[in-house]
Amino acid sequence: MLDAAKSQAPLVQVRGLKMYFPIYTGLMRRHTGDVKAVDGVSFDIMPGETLGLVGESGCGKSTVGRALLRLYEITDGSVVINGTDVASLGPEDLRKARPQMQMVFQDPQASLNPRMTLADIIGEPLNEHTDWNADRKLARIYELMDAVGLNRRFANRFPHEFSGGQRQRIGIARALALNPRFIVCDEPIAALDVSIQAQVVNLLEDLQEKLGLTYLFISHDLSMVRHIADRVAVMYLGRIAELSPRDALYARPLHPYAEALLSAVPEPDPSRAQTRNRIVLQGDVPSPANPPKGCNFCTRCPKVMDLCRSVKPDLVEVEPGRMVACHLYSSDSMTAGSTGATEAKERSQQGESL
Amino acid sequence: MLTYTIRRLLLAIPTLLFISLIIFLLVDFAPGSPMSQIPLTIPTEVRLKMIEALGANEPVYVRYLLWLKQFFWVEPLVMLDGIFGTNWSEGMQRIVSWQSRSPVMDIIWQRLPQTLTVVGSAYVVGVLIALPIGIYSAYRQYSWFDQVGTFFAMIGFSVPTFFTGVVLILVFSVNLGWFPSIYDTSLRVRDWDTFLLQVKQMAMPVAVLALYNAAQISRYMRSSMLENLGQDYVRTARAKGMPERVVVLKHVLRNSLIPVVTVIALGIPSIFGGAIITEQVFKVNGLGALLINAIQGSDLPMVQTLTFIFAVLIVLFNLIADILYGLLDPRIRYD
Amino acid sequence: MKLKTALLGAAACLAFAPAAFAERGSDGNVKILYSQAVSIMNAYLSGGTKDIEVGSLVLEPLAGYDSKGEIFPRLAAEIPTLANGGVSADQTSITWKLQPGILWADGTPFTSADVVFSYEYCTHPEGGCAQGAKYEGIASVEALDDLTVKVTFTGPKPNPYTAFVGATSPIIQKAQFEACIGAAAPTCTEANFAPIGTGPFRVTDFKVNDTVELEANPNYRHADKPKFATVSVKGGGDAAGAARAVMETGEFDYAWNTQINPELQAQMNAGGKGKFVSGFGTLVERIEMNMTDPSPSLPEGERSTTKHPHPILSDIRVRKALSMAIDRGLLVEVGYGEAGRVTCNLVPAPEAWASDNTDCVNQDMEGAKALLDEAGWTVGANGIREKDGVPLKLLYQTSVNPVRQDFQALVKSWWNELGVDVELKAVDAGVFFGGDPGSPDTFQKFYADVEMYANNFDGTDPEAYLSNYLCDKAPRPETQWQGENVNRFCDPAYDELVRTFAASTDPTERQGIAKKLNDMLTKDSYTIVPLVHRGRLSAHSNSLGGVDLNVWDTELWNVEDWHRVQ
Amino acid sequence: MTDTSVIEKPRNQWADVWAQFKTHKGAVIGLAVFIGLVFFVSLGPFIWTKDPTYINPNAAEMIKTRNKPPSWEFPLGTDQLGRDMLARMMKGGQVSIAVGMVAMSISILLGTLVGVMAGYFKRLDGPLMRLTDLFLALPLLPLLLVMVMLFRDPLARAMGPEGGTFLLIVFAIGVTSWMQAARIVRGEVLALKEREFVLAARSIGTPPRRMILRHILPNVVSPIMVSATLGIASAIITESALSFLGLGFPPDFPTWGRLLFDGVDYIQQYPERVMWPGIAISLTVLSVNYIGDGLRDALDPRIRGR
Amino acid sequence: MADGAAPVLDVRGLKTVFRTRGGEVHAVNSVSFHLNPGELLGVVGESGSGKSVTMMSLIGLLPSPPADVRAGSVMLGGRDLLKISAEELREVRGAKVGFVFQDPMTSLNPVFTVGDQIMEPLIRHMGMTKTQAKQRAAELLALVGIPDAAARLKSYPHQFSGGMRQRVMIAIALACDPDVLIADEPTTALDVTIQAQILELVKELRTKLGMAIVWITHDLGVIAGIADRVMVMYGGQVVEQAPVKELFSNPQHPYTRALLKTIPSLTGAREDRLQVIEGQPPILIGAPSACPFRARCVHAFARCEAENPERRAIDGRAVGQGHDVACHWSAGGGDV
Repeated sequence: MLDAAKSQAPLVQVRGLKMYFPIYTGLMRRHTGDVKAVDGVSFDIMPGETLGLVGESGCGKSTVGRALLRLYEITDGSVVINGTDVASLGPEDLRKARPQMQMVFQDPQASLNPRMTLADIIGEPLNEHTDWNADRKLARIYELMDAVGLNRRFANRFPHEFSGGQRQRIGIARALALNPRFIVCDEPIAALDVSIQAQVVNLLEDLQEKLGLTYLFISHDLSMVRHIADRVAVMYLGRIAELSPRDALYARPLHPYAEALLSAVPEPDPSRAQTRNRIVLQGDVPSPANPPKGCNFCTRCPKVMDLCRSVKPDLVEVEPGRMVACHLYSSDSMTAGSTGATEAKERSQQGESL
Repeated sequence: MLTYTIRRLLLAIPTLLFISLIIFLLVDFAPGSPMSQIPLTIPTEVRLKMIEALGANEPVYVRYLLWLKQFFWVEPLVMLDGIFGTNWSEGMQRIVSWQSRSPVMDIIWQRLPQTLTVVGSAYVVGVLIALPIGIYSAYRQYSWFDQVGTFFAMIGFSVPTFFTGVVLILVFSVNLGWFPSIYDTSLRVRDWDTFLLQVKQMAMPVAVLALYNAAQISRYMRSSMLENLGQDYVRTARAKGMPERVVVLKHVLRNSLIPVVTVIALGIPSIFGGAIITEQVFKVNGLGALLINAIQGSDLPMVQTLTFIFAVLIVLFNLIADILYGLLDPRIRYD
Repeated sequence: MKLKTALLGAAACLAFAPAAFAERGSDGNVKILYSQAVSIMNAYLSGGTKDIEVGSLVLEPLAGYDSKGEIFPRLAAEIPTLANGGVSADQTSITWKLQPGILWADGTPFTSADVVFSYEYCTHPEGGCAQGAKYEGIASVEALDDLTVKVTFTGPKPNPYTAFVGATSPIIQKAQFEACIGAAAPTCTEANFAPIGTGPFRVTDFKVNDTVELEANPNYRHADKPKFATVSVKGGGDAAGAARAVMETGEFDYAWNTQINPELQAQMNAGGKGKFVSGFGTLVERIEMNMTDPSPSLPEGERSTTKHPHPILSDIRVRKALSMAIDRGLLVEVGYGEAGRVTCNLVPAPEAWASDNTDCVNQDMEGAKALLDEAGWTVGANGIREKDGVPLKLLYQTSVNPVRQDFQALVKSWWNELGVDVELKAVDAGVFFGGDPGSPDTFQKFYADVEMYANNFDGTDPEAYLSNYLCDKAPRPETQWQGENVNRFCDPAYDELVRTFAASTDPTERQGIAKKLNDMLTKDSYTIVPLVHRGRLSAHSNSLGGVDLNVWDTELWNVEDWHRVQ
Repeated sequence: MTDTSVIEKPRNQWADVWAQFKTHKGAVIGLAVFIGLVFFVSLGPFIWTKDPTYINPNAAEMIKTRNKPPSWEFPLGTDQLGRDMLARMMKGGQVSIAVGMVAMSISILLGTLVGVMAGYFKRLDGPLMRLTDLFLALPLLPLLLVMVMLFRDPLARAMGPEGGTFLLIVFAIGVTSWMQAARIVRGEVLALKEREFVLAARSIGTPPRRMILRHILPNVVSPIMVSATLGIASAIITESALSFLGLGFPPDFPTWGRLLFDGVDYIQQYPERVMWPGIAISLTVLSVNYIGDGLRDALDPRIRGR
Repeated sequence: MADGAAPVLDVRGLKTVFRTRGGEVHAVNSVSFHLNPGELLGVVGESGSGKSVTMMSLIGLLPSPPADVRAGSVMLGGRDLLKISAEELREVRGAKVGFVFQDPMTSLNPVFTVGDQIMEPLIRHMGMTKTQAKQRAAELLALVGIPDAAARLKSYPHQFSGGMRQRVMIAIALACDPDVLIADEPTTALDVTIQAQILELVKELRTKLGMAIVWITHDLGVIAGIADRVMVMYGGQVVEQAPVKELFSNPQHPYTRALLKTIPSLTGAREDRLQVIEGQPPILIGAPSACPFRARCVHAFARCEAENPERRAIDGRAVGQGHDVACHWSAGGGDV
């Protein structure tokens, strides 16, 4: 699959994306700093691929998703989707570009206008971007409802009459209305019950297969990302720590943060849970307004080195298809740090045991 | 917090200057002349001369600039002179009322005490009544107490004060003879008897105004309490085994008071505005009576100065309310 | 409370004592209520009746008018007349002799220099004196000696009792006001609020537009007066509240100008704590007819000017019919009761000056209708009369005042009965009487067909009052809409007669001319339609003695004689 | 394919609101009273056809009908000029309720406009909120005087004296009372702007105008409704206070406020003269306030959900 | 009793009903369970399954109206908590039973310092003076792993991160050494790395303090790592109850079985398609007369519609003691 993807040009190309929220202080409201929600993020998404974006709350993953669709005015960087740089489009061009990129939101309750019926909600994109007559629109609405498994009888109901899972289906139908190529799924299952999550994820997968969609799947649920994503980017404090193919990442995480994150996920199997080797990180995530000087993770990293506290590591490809932003893997530190080798060994052992 | 305050104060300056200009133009634009209360027997030439002597025939911008200078330069100097016994302001023309030919600020200072005693204590009484009613109404939502409280609050909103005032006078002054119908501003509280007299003469105007204030504030208190009674931390407090008294009067009340206190602070400028109608009914002659008198007599310097002071107070108490919010709610810290 | 009882007791004891033993200040405190609050004590800077009257407790003129309208000396030793030589034979000067030994409240002697100063104070061009009219036509005021003042007029003056006569032109102390002359007048706040006077009281505390506290003047020229030791004057509120405070709750001893509806008067009389006193001066509530066209379709500057005569009211028959339709008796009953009388005259008093015109007393609806028919105004389809397609529609304005609004409603109903369509308008008094040339709602601008208000004249001589209706006194753009001839009445014969009036010095002849002028304005032309001769209605408590309502001068003219009765 | 002919009727959310509203006893009574009052003033004159401004031009007759207590001929008595109080109450009620409704509409319209603009467009927020502060700090009376002076004549010419004054008064009340609504709406809009469905609409490319009309406005309806009911009440009270200060309608033009003010002079002799308008004003304001109370509960999804 | 000791908490036949406009919602329907000393009982279920309401009903934390605890008994320390007075119940809350709630952001009072909030139950239940309480509060904060505890007593909740706040909540719950700690989804609102911290902390505290814990969650992973015994709830009822290993290795109820399958594993083989429980959770209006899971159950048959299954033991031990299930269908084969 990866090979197949490589032969094509990426559908989404993000380069050096920065999203700063300025802080003004003092008498004259001078610009004294920024909340660096996203601080230089680059990645590609191939057509038909699902890129998982994981990280803890506040790491900037949702901001990346929104910035990609120009829901925020980004501070710096480029976002090329299907050949157009979305980041620099004028308002009218942007409007025209919108149909090809859509979003599914986290909270199915909050993302639906409580005063509109289901048909209105799903039909809204059509009103905005087509000049179809009412019949044609209605036909399309029914088609979409069928596609996401909503009974046509519900067309005139209001969102509050639906359950969470059904609402998320409405949200998906709305996103599909204009035949987008790329959909950002911003924590689409976080607010759903366990038994419903699977329904929605399966639906997303079915749709991808049927329509050839490309997803950016943002989630904090690592097991679900493992299920749905082809490649996974792990974010920490506004930067990508590691970007690897799914199986490789889950089998053998390279970045210490990715490693800790994976080990923290509870295992729904009591026998395995008790034998598992957990890495419990100490302390909290620093404020994005005042990130550490060197590596963002240096304050909590169990393998921190002096270098980490002063120099920010770049995201570099250390193995084929695997990118990591960590000094443990840069050529000079590999030799400098004696711990590097042992760590690598430990990792491989762990990987084998799985 | 300090920079925030200073910043807000600095921002207030252009706002207030603009407000002062608007008020000046408005008042000047309004019909009526300072001569309207002069008997018709006084001939036209004399009227014109009087207007000239008042300076009321100068162009608007001249009068506005003069007023600006007087308000922002002369009056502060006069105040400093009053405090330190200096005489920097000697020979400077103060803002002079067209009606009484005396400095406007002196009259305002003279009026302030009675307005503060009557309208101010009505406000305090109103708040003191409103808070417990609001708290209990919310705690026992939809109980008969709540219903009755709501009903009285609604009555407080819906009956005009000139009506309640006259009814009170008829009942308590004319029929029962308990309270005087006319407020004696020259009464000095010296001993117990004069204190009683003062209380008696304040009773009715305070009651009328307090009813209105209490009605309003109790509604705020109630809805704020209701808002907080549903919060998670209330459940936590109960889970800790705290008695209901502590849960309601400590945990919920402290949180509910935050918005209410700011509402109360925002209402304080209205005290200085006086209560035009109530003051007229009971002849309290506070700042409200002063304003309405000045408006009726087209006493432009007085109207301008008074309304501008209200504007300053409104802006100031807006700021105070915001700062109070920050002080009371530890979550809010202005940088 | 206790104090009051004690004082009452003291007063009771005194009542048995011989009058000569009655001491100054023996009756304690008297409380007076003015529904309009006092803003200044210096009559020269205000002109407001309330200010002048309360000021008269402190400041006195040389002579005043008593309740019968007769002049009597105050600070003067006697009234100068032609007979006693005080007035020069050619009537160009008057010489006042001052009472010797009079002291100001601060103990300094009162002299003719103070009188001369008062003249200078008020006539200073920058002073903005409100009583300038009192000193009109005066060439000079000189002090011949300490106790003699001579006023020289620019020409013969049939009525020389203007300057220094009546509460509107009191004598102020030169020493106190010397620095306050001209432009400096308003800066002397202290002097304006607490002038040093020769009157029965002196100010102890003055709160602008609120209260005035006074105490007996220790240097007052009558050793046993005033009877009251202190006076409290409270201001503010409304007439009904003021009346109530005297008549029903008994909180006050005297309430000024308690003009309330007759039913309420009756109700309050039943309160039993006080009584109303009324007196009739020269105040007449009237309807003024606009002789010019106020139509808004005219360009600004030509509205209500003599360029365009009124399309309807120019016809005297219409004006007369409108007057005939009014039942003045009912108006009095509804609006004023005791405090009003039917009148058909502009000058209703003093008796010697008033015309005996009574033709308007009875309503004559049929006559009025006939008159309109005769004038060509025929009843149209909807009951409204019209002529040449023009409906008979009038805009009727007045100031905001409950009685006036009742009058408007009543008059409207009568005129409707006549077939006249009436639109009513009430303007805030401050705007209506404000004289602001920028406002369309002043009574002088008269952007209406008819308007109603009351006016009177000062003193007892109507010359100046009647001179208001000269052609050139019409308000118009050139005069900044100032002028008293609001009807734009213009009759050369009237102007001529006014000139004769001014030249005449014989009292009887003058009275005849005044009556003639009055009739020309009223029953001959119906330019002015008098409705009610309004009296002054004040209230005093039963325990206040000595009240003698004076409509020719200040109501407090004899306050030094007021006393407590049992 | 499912048969599309059986598509359900939308279960109108207003039905839910009504269902919740019905559980609020005070609000239901308030609504009934308010509707009753509206019927009284609007349909009443067709049943009780006496002219509210009719004064018997025959003086002798008029004297006899002055200040009558309630009777069959005059169910609410007569005033000092013999005018029928019942007819005056109806006529006055028409004006008062109309003033309340129209002034409220103006103030809500203005408040919503300013609030939405300030909340939605960040650049307008500062200036518009300063404008709101300015209006809050402005003295009401001189403002009203100026408006009356400037606009009464032109309006009276265009719409007749009563219509002109009506327009002027409602406009004056509306223009001086929108600030509270603006602040509330702004706060709501600021919160709404952060809601995901607004983001969703933006991701579709909805332009601001449609965004406001379709997504923002329908969702600020509930605070607007509540301040609207309070607005009616305060406009009626303000009109009566204006009458007290002599700035209201032409004097022969009855409104409840004016009737009350006129009646105060006669309160001792004929207490019913103040009672009728007093009760009418209080009832209206009371009922409208209760309706607002009920609406607040009914429109609050948290309460409605229970 | 299997472990020889009497249970600290014994709940029998608990019924809680909410009165709403739409009718009576039977949120908790005849729930019985017990808690042994030192045991950690995991309660699993989706939102609306009645797990939180059950626990809140125990100690009278539900607002009444609309809630109404209808029937049952809750024995704690020899007393039936449903029978004692409100005042006595308050003495139990916070002292004998500690509570930790889901959202640490809103569960702490924002305007009081953390110290105040910890000291409150100490002063009320333990009769401590302010000084004593302060000292103890600092100890508690240190116990839950907050560095520089004494100084942080003066901080306000908003000055703590989410994980720290949950530690504070735990400190409050532990303040009076309760016999039972009820933790209502205490880690749901937290990030995984923070969740791991809290789980470590609880494990540590358990060994240190030895109290019995009821741990409510919807996350089977958390349960697997921490619980001794698990109770699965669905539609206001207990559908299965078993020791943790038994439950994961031998689930009996169709719901439990489906639930375990729907969760994608982090480690095991990756399935192409997730298992799905079709349909929606039930609406609990009206008295329950049928199995609440019937509509979504792949094994449902006529009896499920007609009769609400009783809990039955499947390993020979009494209901509640070993492994029991409430289902008409048997994993072994067909109807029972």
